Amino acid sequence: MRIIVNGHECDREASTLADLLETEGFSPEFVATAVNGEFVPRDARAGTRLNEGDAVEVVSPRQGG
Amino acid sequence: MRIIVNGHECDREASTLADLLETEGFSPEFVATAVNGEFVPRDARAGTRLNEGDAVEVVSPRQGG
Amino acid sequence: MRIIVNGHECDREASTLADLLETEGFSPEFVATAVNGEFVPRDARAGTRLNEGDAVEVVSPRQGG
Amino acid sequence: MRIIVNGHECDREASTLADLLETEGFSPEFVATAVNGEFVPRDARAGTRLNEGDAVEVVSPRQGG
Amino acid sequence: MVRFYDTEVASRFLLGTARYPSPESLAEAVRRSRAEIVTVSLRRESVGGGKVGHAFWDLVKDLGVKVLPNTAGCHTARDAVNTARMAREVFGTSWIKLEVIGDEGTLQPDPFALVEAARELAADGFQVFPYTTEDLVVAERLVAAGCRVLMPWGAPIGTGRGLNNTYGLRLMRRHFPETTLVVDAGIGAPSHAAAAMEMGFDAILLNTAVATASDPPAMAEAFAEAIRAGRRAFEAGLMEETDLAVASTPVFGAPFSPFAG
Amino acid sequence: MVRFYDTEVASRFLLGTARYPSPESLAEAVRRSRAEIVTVSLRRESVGGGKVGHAFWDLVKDLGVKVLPNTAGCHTARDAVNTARMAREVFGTSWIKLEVIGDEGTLQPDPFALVEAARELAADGFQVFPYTTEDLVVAERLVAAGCRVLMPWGAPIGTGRGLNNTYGLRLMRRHFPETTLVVDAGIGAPSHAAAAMEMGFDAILLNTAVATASDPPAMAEAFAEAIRAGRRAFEAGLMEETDLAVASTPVFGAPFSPFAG
Amino acid sequence: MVRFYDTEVASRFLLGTARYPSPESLAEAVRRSRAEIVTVSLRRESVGGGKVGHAFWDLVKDLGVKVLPNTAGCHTARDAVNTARMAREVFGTSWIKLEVIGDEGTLQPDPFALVEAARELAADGFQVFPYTTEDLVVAERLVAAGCRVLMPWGAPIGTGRGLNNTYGLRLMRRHFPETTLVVDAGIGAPSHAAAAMEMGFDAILLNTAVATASDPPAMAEAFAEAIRAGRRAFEAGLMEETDLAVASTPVFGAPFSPFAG
Amino acid sequence: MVRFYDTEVASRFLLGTARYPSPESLAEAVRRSRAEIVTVSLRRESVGGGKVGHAFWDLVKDLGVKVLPNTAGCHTARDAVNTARMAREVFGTSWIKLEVIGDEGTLQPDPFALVEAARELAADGFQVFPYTTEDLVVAERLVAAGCRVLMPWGAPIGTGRGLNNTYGLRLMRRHFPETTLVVDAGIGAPSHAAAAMEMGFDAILLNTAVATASDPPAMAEAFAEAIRAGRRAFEAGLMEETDLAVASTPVFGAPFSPFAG
Repeated sequence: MRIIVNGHECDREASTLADLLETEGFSPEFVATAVNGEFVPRDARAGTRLNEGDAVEVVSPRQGG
Repeated sequence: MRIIVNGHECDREASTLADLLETEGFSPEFVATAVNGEFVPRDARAGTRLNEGDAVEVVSPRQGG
Repeated sequence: MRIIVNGHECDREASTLADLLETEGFSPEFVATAVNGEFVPRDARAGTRLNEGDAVEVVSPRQGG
Repeated sequence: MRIIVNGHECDREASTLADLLETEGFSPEFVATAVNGEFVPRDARAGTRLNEGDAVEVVSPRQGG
Repeated sequence: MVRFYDTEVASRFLLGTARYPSPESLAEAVRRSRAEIVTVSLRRESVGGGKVGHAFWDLVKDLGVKVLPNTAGCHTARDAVNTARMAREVFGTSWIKLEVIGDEGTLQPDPFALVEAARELAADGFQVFPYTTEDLVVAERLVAAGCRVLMPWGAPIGTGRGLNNTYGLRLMRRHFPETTLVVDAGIGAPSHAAAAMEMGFDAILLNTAVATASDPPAMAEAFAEAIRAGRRAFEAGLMEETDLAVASTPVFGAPFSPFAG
Repeated sequence: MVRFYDTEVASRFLLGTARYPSPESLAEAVRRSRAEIVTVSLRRESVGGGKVGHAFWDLVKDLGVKVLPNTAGCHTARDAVNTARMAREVFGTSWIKLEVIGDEGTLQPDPFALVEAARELAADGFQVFPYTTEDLVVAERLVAAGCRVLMPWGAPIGTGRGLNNTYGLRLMRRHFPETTLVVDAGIGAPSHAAAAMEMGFDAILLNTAVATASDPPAMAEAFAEAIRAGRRAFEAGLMEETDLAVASTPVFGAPFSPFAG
Repeated sequence: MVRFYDTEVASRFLLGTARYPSPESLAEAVRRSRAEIVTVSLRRESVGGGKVGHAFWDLVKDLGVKVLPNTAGCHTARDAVNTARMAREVFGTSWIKLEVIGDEGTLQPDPFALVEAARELAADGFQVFPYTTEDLVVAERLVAAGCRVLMPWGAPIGTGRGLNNTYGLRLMRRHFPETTLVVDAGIGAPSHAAAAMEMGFDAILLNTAVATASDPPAMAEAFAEAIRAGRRAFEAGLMEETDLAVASTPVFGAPFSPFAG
Repeated sequence: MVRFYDTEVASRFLLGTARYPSPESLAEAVRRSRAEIVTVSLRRESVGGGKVGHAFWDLVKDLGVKVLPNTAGCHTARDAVNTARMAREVFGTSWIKLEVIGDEGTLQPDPFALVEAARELAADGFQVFPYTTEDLVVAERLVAAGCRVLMPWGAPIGTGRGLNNTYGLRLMRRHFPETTLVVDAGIGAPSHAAAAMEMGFDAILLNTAVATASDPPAMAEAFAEAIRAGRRAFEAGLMEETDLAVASTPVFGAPFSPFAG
């Protein structure tokens, strides 16, 4: 299934957002997530199914001004 | 019938905006009008009935910056 | 003998600058002096004769910017 | 005889400032002159003898701000 | 020539008609300003009246200039839009100087109501001259709404402070190379107007600095000259500012120099 | 009219003649500036020569303007005095723009040598136009030396920075209400010249900003207009600057106002 | 103490964490700034990752300061709102520095999207620190949306130009006497920060001027001192500026004076 | 450390002792300023006196600071020289702040008398601290006369206008890289002092801005902090000012960006 992760188009089988984080090796407690522009809280990741063409954001803390 | 003309509350019998201009002695071709905040074009004045409490504006050219 | 002390014209008998300081009650060690616009060092005061019309300055420390 | 004309050292035989202007081809009425830093008026040129090492200035109108 | 929508005029000076000591003074100031466009307003007619407005309107018509009606004093988009419609009928022009005041202390425009009113008026066939700030995003919205003229303030109306934020105005000119930009309000002296024109602004609109001068007609002429001067200088290519001095008179050949030459 | 010693002229713009792209450009710039006084200098004539100076001098004479010779490039009172004497003979005028440079980086005048040279030249019958700073004490010495004209800098020569110390210039104008004060040097744009005139200065002398413009004759005209504008504004009484806004269009009688009127 | 919503801190200096030469330099700069609040952001985590963000987050936690996450780089209200929600989850704070960029050249805020996002976030329980301009009407909308802190720019981000429109900032302080006002962005030197504090602003937020200094930790300390100085001066009552000189040393009793005393 | 002739001190803040509401206020202000040098003057002693001067002198001695006597109020070189000699005897120091006033309105120094007095005093063994303008030629003469410290004004004494001619001061710093330069007079706010230090000036001398503040001791501390801040910033390498914005938060990896990263 083709999805977009942080702007990269790729082919993944993860059925939920939680699966994706795990298979991609993101540490769930250090990142925040959004799907198709909408924030997905930590506890909703497992219940968030991914579909063809979904755009997923996985972000973590960085320097800022 | 109580209406408001240029902010002054007054008692008039004019049934239309055109009547009001005439009875008040405004020169119709030198003024522009509005009722209850909405512009009333010259040719709609005769057809514009005035009702209790209507707020009428009658304006003419002045200095401006 | 008429002399000028700090801009005040007055009549004094002091024959030297040292005498003047003493008779006027200035504390010699806390003031500096000039006669007719020229500085007179402490040790020259006794040897400085005063003449009719001399202008004497007696100054001491003050606030300054 | 070595003299300096407008900063150039050169060897000339002119005995007076007037001679120098003529032999050098300067138009006397369009220039002003000085010798050793001092202005020499037009009518004093003929009477101004030149000596070894004299510095002569010959100037004319130019653009200025 | 400077373009305001489909109209081109020679004069880059737009003059206000308020606050003059007398109608004669106003008329003479307009003449000496050589302005081709003056701003006017609408005010409530006195009962039994029509005379006051009538007299002023005749005076303006005699001046043979175009009028740019304003919506001065409006605080909402709705009032501004309806005032504009009344102005179009009375003055017979679709030009409107759109003012929607958002703050009483500075008389600064309300960017939200301004953009809303500009959209509505443009859709209704008006040619809108919005009085705005140097805010680039607000300006972009106004252009998107259909404005082909923008009128950023120099400083708050009537303060005479001149160009309060030259940096912002410079960026605005750079950002909108094609739009007609008029510096409106806050100009207090001819040197302020000239400075704005030297930056490449297309025109200047002012009122108070002329009307409240000791001699309004003379001040109008002074501004006219300064605006022409600034525009001419812009076109003639201003020198670059430098930090250290450069002699104007040639250095070479100076009398008494120790060097040959 | 503005007075320079016993001469009165109508134009308040004195123009320099150096750094123009061509003699034609210079001539045209002088014409469009309407200047009645131009500055010139003396430089060493090339051997076998007289031609260069001759040609330039003819060009200037054809312009039908007064010349103000300068002592540019002099670093001592003695050189300046002797240059002035040579200038008087060649140009046939007792006017002299007295420049004695004291620092190479800023080309600022040497106040000590300036005052000394001014004294000597005044005593010798010259009418001295000293190029000075805004220093009031130096200016007082120059007046005491006999100067009836003072020419404070706006900014260092050729920088085009404009009025570097408006506060100091304002105080100078206030301090010398009767002396003819000319802002000389540093002016880069017509708005700078207008600002100086609005402060009440009597005239402007500049060169680089015109000569190095892309179009010198047009820039000369722009400065002429700005100088007239600034003077006219000074005479017409400029408005006072205020901190808070004041409506120009009458507030009373605004349509849709909740208040009667 | 200065109040940010229901939190009071002693330091009036908020420091950004970006653009430092090294993490050590950042940590040392924060220490010497004595800042109690630093700004941070969210960026995309690299696949297989979590390490980069992890390391930075640990570094910040070790500093023992509060974090103010920003929405830098967002151009729409929707992106800003969702970034804010992600930030709240990761950083565990409801504070958000709301940035919605409206123009690439100046990085100026988009007032329309800014107000929209502020409304939505305030309704969602955020404590919003909006990065805005000196526009009073936009500021009023932000306050109406629930903002208790406003962060007007000094000048565009990263320019170091200082206070670009001191007049506008002064009016803003006067207009919002009760709101916590932080000058954010454009500050290039401690003197700029001190000037803002002398005007009565509550705090300063900056990043580039410290991070890109030759010695960031020393510059952080310099800004900390200047901000304290400016605040202290504001509280100690600054003298009034005058136009003419006033002797500090007593005039009376000067030696050699012709007058008695 | 900053060097004044053969003396080095840590504090770059020199404080005046005049115009305080009370001796206690003065003493506390000096303490909180951490100044190591204060300026004092000589005034005529009242007949039968010695008490007033005595008391003040004791107060200053208790402060444990160095004194820099001034020649305030002198209008001629002769008066200044003799006042300096009296000061040396009473205060037991060869330091002298040399003031020779040339104009009553601005209290500006008389450059001619100043240089003359400086020569005479230097020859007589004084270490002269001349109060001067930003004039480079006058400054050169003072250095030639033996001055190793120069004290250019920021603005006229007591005006609090700050740095009236930053361009001139910047050139002066560049022109005298080795001389100890102290900005003296006209400083009205800590931000002014910080700005001068950021330019690389060595120290600040002021009086009125502290003494006439609502809370002089607090203002003294504010200036002390600002002066340290400005110096520290100068040493830490200030960023370059730019014209267009530069994001501080990294642009790469922004959430919701259409670009990969």
